[in-house]
Amino acid sequence: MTRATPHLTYVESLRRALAEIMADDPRAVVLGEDILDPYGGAFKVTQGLSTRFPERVFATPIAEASIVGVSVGLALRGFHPIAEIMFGDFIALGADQLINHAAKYPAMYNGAVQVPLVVRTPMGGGRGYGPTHSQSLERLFFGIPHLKLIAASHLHDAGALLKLAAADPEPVLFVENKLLYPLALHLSADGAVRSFATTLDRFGYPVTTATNYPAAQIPDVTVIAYGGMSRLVLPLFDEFAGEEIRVLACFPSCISPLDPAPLAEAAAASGRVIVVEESQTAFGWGAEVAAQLYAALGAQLHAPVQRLGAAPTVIPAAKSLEDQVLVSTAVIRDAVFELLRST
Amino acid sequence: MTRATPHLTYVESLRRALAEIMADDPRAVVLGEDILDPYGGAFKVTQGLSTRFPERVFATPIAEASIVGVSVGLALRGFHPIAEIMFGDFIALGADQLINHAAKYPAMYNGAVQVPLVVRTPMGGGRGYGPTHSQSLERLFFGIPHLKLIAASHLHDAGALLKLAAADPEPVLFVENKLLYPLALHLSADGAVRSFATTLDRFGYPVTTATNYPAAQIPDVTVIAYGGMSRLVLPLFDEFAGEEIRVLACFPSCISPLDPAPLAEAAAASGRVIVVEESQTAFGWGAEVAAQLYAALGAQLHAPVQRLGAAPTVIPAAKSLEDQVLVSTAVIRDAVFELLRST
Amino acid sequence: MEHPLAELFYAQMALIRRTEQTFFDLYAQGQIHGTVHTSIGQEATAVGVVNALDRTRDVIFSSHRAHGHFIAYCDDVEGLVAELLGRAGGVCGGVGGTQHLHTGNLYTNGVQGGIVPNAVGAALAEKLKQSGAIVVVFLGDGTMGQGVVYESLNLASLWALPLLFVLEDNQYAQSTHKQFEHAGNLADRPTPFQIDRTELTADDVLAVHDAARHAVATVRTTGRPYFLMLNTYRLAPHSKGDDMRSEEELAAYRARDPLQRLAATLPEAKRAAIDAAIEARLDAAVVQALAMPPQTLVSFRQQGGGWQR
Amino acid sequence: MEHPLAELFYAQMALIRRTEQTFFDLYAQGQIHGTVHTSIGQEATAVGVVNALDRTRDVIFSSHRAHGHFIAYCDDVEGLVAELLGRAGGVCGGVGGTQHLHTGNLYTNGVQGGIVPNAVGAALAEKLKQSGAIVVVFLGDGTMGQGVVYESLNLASLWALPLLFVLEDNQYAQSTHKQFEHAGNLADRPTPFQIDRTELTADDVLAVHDAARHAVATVRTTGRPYFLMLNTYRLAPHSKGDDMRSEEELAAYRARDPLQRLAATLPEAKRAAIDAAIEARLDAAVVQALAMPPQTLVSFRQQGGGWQR
Ligand SMILES: Cc1ncc(C[n+]2csc(CCOP(=O)(O)OP(=O)(O)O)c2C)c(N)n1
Ligand SMILES: Cc1ncc(C[n+]2csc(CCOP(=O)(O)OP(=O)(O)O)c2C)c(N)n1
Ligand SMILES: [Mg+2]
Ligand SMILES: [Mg+2]
Repeated sequence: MTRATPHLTYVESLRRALAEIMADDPRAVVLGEDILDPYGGAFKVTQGLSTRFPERVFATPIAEASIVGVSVGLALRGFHPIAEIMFGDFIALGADQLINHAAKYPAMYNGAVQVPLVVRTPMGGGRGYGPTHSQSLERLFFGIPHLKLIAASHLHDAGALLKLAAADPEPVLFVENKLLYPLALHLSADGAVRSFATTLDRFGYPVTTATNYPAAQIPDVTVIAYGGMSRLVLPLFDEFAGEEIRVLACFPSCISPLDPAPLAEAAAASGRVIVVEESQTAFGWGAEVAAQLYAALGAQLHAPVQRLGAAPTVIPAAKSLEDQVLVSTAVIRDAVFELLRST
Repeated sequence: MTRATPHLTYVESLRRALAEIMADDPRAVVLGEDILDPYGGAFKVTQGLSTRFPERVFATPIAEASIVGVSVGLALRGFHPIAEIMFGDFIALGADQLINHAAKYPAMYNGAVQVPLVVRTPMGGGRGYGPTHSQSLERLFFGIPHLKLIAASHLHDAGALLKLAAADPEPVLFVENKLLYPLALHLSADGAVRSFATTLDRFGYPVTTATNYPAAQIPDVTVIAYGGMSRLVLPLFDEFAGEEIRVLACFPSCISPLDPAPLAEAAAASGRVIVVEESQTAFGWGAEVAAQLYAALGAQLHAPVQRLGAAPTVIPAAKSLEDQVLVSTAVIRDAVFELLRST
Repeated sequence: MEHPLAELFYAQMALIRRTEQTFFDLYAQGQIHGTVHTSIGQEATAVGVVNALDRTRDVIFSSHRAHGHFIAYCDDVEGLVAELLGRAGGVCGGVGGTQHLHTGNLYTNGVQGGIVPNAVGAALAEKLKQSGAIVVVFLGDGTMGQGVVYESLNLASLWALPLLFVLEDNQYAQSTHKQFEHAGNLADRPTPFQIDRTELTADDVLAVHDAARHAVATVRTTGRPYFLMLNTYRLAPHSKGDDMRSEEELAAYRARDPLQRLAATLPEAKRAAIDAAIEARLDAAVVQALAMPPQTLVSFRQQGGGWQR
Repeated sequence: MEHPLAELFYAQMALIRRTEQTFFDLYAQGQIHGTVHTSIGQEATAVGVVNALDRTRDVIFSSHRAHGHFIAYCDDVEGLVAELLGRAGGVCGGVGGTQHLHTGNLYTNGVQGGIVPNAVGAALAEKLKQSGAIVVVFLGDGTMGQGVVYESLNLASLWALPLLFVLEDNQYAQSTHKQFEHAGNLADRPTPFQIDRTELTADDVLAVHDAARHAVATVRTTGRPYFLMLNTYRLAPHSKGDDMRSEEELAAYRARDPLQRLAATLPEAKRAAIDAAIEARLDAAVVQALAMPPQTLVSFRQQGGGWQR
């Protein structure tokens, strides 16, 4: 296990995990664009790796379909590739390989092969990179059979999660978040986080629950979200504690397929649910969460599930626009107040 | 307008519409694999077109990314391309072009350009083509901003719908269905269809409502579905009429973005909703529909929205398996009975 | 003079031919659900190349027209027939069907071009394992339209991978002649990636085999990719009945049928005996497969499509 | 002897250089949100090629490193500065930013390779319109890794389209030298598609311009594609500060700076006057842009991002 201390950053946690995976597993292979030292990758997650494991770290041409496709071939033939797609926006170029190759071979060959690969990629906006470098395109792969989507928030031990993904016999799209990289992981009841718990979903992936009130109390509102949204939700803890609003935040890490049970439990606690995702809400992650929660909880929900996300348009480069198109702490705060006012 | 008679088949309706679009609009251009006469396309939708308009119909190499990408360039420069992707499964190869090019240019250039293209493609299983030729991958594009997904059922005037799509200033993914091609369109109250009505959603696309009971009565159950699912839903009309179960079927054609209002109205009529889609239900079209209906109708729903679709795995080639993995009339029938029993 | 390999190759080629014809028959009878792409007329490429491989370790990737590669590789017509008939006893339990086959080190998929980077990855795997194995990827003239093929040519050469590209150029992609899909000569495409190539007409399986042995040896000894372009012709429709080519053109190629050409070098009796054995084997394979239960969802879920709702 | 175009080209190149440097300054000051890819050292390719075009009708596609192409094409530094500063008055209202620019017949996008089939489509459009226009697509050495580029080479040649590919080979893709991304010589890549090419070192803008004029004339008269490979070098980091190249290597290329080379052919006074005018213009552009209101969601919704919830 990665020993995560509260001071380890998200990027450092991932970086160490990669090195440990490579050290422990001689079949692990890492590939991607610009990942060799001294550069060490656009977001530095692979830094140091090519120096330590020069024979198993490959810089690739700019050819995302092949980065995924080569990984599929490696995985079919006994290796455990971990590929990096420099920006998550470019995963669309690997969609055919993920959907029609990686996720198809095991089932269509009736179980005779496995494709244990991980494709890591940073998603998300907020850095002013504009319309083609800021999206959260994991949405393309929600619900694709036999493909797992794992998203690391900074309430998860990101490195440990990457190790779980690397040990998964199914192909995994591992979603990182650009704005989380420099943040320290937050893995315990600490500061405004008054209780912190991790359970495993039925796929064996952690679901983190954090509250801004002592464990025994009942929450006023449940915020369900994943990945980079932890950056927006956590700042509300302190503020709401001051106003005596009890918030329960629930962050699953396996976002597709989705085990609704832990989410339903978190939702039932308050009966008031806000789902936050970075991409546009229409047909997003929150749609499935909401549909599942309604089916599971029915009248236990005091109000319709609120879904928050980006406005249904491109993510502009200009900061003034980007801030407004993307969901923010302020938007979540308003939604909480509104929900409490109305119920 | 295409003059659809009850005897026109789905494929013939589309074929005529294509010819009429080409005849009316000198900027219309058609491109795709194997579309030239005498072959006329794998599913014959383009048959006759290259003979009549040889200078504006282009057979392409096997290069789906470029088929979409070339269409984007044509559209940017004033043409109205209608591209064919031979099987919908291969649209994953065009995902980057659809998402990061076609749907991005107008908004990211702040409205200075338009990309009025249509990508037509047949989706769906039931023909034993196996895991890579049977999917309903329109799901990848649900909720992608500035991209419209239009699905023709055989309760729609397929050709008229294609013309609407071709006149849309936004890029459109036009979803056809392999098993509908030979079916006669069903465009009026006729046979088991006792009432038939078409309204327009707020995007100007038709929403068809058909019932197996006289218009004045109240339905027992509302089935909301799109595209190829009309083939499965219609056979239930007769059968249920015999059992005095009143079914209201609602088929929108603009499936993303989604105007929930007409669906909510159809759902409110019975308070019992079954959503059917051909792809897997998880994170599917029905998730958004369900989330919207709950939010709109709340306690007016007598039961949780039932979502029916494919099992979460590949679509097998063997008929014995394919029949069971895909949703069927039998599955819908059972769901209706179960819903009526439980409420 | 009978070539020492003639009998073996004839037996394989005739088996492929008759199996493909059997599929057409079964399709016509409504026993095969879906589609079928046969390699009738192209048997020399499959047999010539696959017999140049080391079946104990080499790896094969192919796509929609792979029955010939499959049979030449593993001879398992029984498993193949059962697969196309959707039986539990098919090589992929009936899940894959004609386009999605796997057995041993052979993998096929139905998206044109998509297997090529998979083959690159497999070649990298064998190189890392230092297994001495090579990887062969079969692709068609039409498939040379896909960009990912060029990404793969580049990678295979850049990383010096033991990968043999075999282009089965049968002049057509579905209904479209290559002159309407390609600029220039396909044989030149690998050149700027510094991949050597041989081009030859694939009427004579023994010549194909020689060229393939040379290509395989080159890949194995240099550890670098190689490109073998085989000019062939499909004598049957693309899939089920969709043939737009002129009777004249077909007749010209029928006269050059590689199976007949090889048959002519064998004594009639030998040939007849082989043919008879194939008939008997195929009849039995069909009877046996039809007697098998269709694949069930339960066993598919247990084996390949396991899912938790 | 002063070349008749030297003054004009110097003015354009110096304007590009100083604009790019201004962006670095603004970035350092925290005024530019996001990233910026500058073309410092590559000004000769933009100016040499774009001036060979007919600005009234020809079409340009480019990608992330397009400021030079943009300025050479339309001279609108004010619109560009405002764009990078996210102002409503930017050429794309601040929505696109550095990588996503459009003005007149120029289009850029930030996904490497993706614009190339768009350029093919645009060339087909101009051909169908019989406009006599040609299309130019700029791409980098790294971008030659994308398969869609080869699909496009094939289509442009197969369909005989008026498309000029300009490869700005600055040897690097981000941090990676082309020897780690490419097998063989990139100049050979178009050959099997039957596309002719010229390769030259792009230190001398006048030589680039001559080659570009020849290339443009060839495309315009033959109606067929052409490939111009320009060996250039970027003297600044890939984007903001990520430079791993040796000081030695950089120094060698600084000594060959195309801007200095051209400057040396001009009288000092002329040059100084041009430089001074550029400084004044840029200062004003920055002041003016900073005084503009940032783009608002309301106007973005009305113009480009209109949506209905
Ligand atoms: C990505 C993709 N596009 C289109 C198809 C449909 N398709 C199946 S086979 C075929 C023609 C392939 O031609 P070629 O590569 O020459 O192989 P051949 O059929 O001649 O053996 C096409 C277009 C496909 N399977 N995959
Ligand atoms: C599809 C895609 N993959 C990766 C990137 C990230 N990226 C931006 S620029 C760049 C290098 C491009 O190199 P080259 O084509 O040589 O152009 P240069 O930067 O040298 O001008 C990369 C990898 C991208 N923008 N798009
Ligand atoms: Mg072919
Ligand atoms: Mg470069």
